[in-house]
Amino acid sequence: METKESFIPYVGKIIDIKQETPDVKTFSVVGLDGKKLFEHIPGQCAMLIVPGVGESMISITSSPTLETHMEFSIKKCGCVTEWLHNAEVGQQICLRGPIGNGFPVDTKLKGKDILVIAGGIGIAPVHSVVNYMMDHRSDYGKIQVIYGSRSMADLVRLEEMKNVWMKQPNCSIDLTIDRAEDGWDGHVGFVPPYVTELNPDPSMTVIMCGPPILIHLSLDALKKLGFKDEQVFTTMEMRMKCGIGKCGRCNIGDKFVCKDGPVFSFDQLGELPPEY
Amino acid sequence: MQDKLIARAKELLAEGKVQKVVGWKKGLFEDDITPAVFTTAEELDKDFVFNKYCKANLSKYLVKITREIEVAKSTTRMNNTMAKQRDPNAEDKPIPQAVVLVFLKPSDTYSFTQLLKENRITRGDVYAIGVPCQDTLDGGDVCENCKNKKPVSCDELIGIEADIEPVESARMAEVAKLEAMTADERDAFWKNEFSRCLRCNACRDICPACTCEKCVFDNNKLYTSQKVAETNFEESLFHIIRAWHVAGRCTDCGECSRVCPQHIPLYLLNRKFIKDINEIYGEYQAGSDMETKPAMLTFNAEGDPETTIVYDRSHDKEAE
Amino acid sequence: MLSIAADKIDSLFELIGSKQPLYLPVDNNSGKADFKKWEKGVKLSSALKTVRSAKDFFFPKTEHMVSYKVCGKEIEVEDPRKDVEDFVIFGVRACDAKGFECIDNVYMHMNPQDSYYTNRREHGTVITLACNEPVKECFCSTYGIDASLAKASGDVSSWCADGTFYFAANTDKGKKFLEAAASVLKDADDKAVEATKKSISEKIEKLPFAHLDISKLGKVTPEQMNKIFDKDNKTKIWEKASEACLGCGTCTYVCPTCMCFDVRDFATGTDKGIRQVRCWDSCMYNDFTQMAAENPRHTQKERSRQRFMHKLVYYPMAHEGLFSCVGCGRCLESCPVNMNIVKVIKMIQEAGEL
Amino acid sequence: MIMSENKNWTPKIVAFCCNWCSYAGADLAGNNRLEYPGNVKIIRIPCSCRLNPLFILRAFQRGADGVILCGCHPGDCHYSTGNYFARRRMTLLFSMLDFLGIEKGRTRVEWCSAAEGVRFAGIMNDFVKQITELGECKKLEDVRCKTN
Repeated sequence: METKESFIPYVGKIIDIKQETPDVKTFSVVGLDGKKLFEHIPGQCAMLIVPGVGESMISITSSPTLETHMEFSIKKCGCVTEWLHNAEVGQQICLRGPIGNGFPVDTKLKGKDILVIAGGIGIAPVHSVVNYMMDHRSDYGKIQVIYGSRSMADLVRLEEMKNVWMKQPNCSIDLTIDRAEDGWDGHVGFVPPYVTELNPDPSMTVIMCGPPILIHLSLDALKKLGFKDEQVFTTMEMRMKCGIGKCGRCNIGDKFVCKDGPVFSFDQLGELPPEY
Repeated sequence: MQDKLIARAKELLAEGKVQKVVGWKKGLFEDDITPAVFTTAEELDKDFVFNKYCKANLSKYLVKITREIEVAKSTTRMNNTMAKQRDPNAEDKPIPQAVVLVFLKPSDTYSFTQLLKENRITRGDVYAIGVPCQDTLDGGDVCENCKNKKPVSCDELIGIEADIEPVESARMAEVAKLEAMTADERDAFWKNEFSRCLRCNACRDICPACTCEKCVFDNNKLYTSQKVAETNFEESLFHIIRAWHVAGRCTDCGECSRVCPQHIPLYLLNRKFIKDINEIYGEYQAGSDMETKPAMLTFNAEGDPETTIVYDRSHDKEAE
Repeated sequence: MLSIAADKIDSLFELIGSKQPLYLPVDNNSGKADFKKWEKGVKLSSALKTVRSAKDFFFPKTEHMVSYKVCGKEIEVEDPRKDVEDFVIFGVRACDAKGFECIDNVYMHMNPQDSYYTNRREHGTVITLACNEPVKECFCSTYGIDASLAKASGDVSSWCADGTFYFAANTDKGKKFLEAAASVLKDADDKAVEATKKSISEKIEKLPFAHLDISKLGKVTPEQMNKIFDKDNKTKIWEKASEACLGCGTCTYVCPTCMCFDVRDFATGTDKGIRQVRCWDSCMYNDFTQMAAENPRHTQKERSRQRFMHKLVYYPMAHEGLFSCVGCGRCLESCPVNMNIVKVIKMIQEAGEL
Repeated sequence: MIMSENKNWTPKIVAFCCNWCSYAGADLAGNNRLEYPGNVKIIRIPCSCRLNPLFILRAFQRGADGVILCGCHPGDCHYSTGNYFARRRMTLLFSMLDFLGIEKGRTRVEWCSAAEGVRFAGIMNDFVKQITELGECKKLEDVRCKTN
């Protein structure tokens, strides 16, 4: 029964900041002793606390297999994220975590062919799981990533995708941007029609993350292709305060997004009240 | 009286003069009455009630309701314009007209007028009927110290005379009593009262003068946004600022103290401001007409006294 | 069973209150009662209910969680938790005692535990008092809660009958309390208590909402849940229930089972640094679910729906049919517009979707 | 007269000064090497009517013992009427603070022009003396913001 009280945070230090896109930065964080703060499962989150500014639930972008530090890819959109974007290397921040359930990498995903669909900053949580699978390549079948963004500049971690992911065996990356642009020779258009166009094999297990509209339309597209609800996993977002299922903010039905989620399969979501 | 009101409301509905009726709805007991919107004669027959427990001031609900009506109108206008741009021969969709009937007790009519004055309610969307209160409401501080004013800004009156003789009111007696105390006594009095405050915001949310889109106490970027007061400073802060923000616009309807689950005499704060305004800047009743400006929105360059008047007036014996 | 004459009850309070904090309902100057710490001269209130529930003692309005000291780029974290001293709450009603159970389920029995709450809970001795005069707003019997305390409730059950207070211990903590108070208590038989229990049960049977039918609400199927949820606005339950709602937090703040909180930082501007505080929050407030980008619950309709659905449907789903409402009737008394859970239950029944 | 229990206590004063008159007046006082106590902290505001009552309460919360507002003389406002509004507002606010039992004299409004450096120093000296006599502000303090 007794687990560590989760309200007292760790102190971490930002050791590296990378500008990914105009409004996304990746922060590398370690503990004050220079080691990684805690172990996590892909898809889990951490509560980043900036004393006096606020706190924010951010998914851990790096894979658990990255042993030196943790990474967070963060888009500037609220007061905490804005503060972080103005921070410098060496800044200390507080973290609580790991929070949530994470992707079922050792159970439902193991041995399967994986289709990853992501849009915009939605790549952050799935990045972790893709990297994890890359590092345990033999445990998983084919990996296909479909990733779309507004423009070329907004594709987060393009370099890593091109240079690392694409070179792995049995992997494919399909990129798309919303509007045509000079210097872009890839696909142009939104993600959901692109999914239909690519026509993935309905035996694959799907991991999806992105803005709500992308999730809704992609789900429709997938269903038309013969995918079933329980094959599709997504991560949800809700305002959270405690992260341990107490404060009641992220409550949907009898579930708490922070404790029972953020990763849900669509058949689980189907059992929840149709709130969103 | 209840039957008369129902009959008149049904009549207006049937004539098509109004589409909605804002009134009071029967509860589980005689005394737990909820404000409600009625749209049909059946609903009125079933649930409409008017008795001495109909204390709720309905004027604030009009802000939301008339806004919905206006939004529907402007949306249609916009759609019509856009349709014209696509096809010059397109036929205009009719602008949806809707009028809401509201029952207001004399005291509520002042809140109503004040809201009209501040352009929070569109007058054309409302049909206001003044209803009596003296015999129907029983007690509470508001009634004992009634301003006993005649209803204002109504389209129609039922069971109520337009000219009511104003009676001498003792409503400032309690304020004066507090003023006569020493500063330390007043401090202790208010600390005790405020210490019970839950910060449930009921006083703010029911107040017809509190119609800000975003309250300063909800602004998460300010230090004022505390959900629950942690120290007695934060308790006083909320009440001082809230009273100050409605000063000059408060009609003394008494809703704030009526709904306070902890029975904090919040009306005293508002009355203190009213008393000061009356004494320093001349008699002023918020919501009594559409023309005069609230005390805080105007000034008298020559006639206004300096702030030291506060200390000259104070009855504080201690300092002498 | 032990007893003390009602006119001697102050000597019991003095005995206990001089050793450890003792809280009891005391009349305040607004004609209502609130829990207050005992000190000499403080008298037990005869009021049935305090305005605020007794949850404050375990889940206070505000609670200091963590302190931060920020110095340049460096942050120091301080844990402000101290040992809680033992304390006693006297005069808790059966409904409030049941409310603790609802909060326990989430804060103590759900992983991970909330140490702030658990700590207080372990150090508090709860003495329940039977409700001699239940009022028309009470509907605890709907949830099978027994205001006559025939079923053990709290650490010590107590009754006031014929000018005498009677006590019976239910737990070890309760026994310890009665031992500590032994010098002023004397042995008694339970005749008067039995008579009181009976008269209370009779009174409760006559209350208007003694037996609201909620049997079906406790175990709804997903289809039924979706019907009550009323996404397509067919039955209009939630539209009607939220029509008059002001969006204030009165109902949540007086509720013995509401346990949502917010976490806020307060910069003291001194060497004490930044205090992270958790404070009560209400799902009826418009910024409850406000995120940087959007708010999933836009109108009061969704917010009211969340509150009542959580109490009557979601919570029972997660906790074996236990409702997160104890029928104390506080929201019936306090709501500025008199919209309350009993009306909602009736609306759900009238909609005939169950 | 109430003397503070804390021997090391010195009054903390916050002075809100209008940009156009009083702030310049303070400047002049400084240029002329006129002495006024160092525990007066000046905050420049665009006009005396910019003073939100929240500022005053915030100052007390954060440990101020007295708050003074300085603006242009009536009729001389840079924005022509700002100080008339400020005068009404402050009158009512001070009255309310008095009603809540805050000692009178903790708050003050003074009109002081850019040319009145001597007067500015005089006002400040007088106000500090007055607050020293009143002692520490206990009634509007926030215990969380106290250092000891």
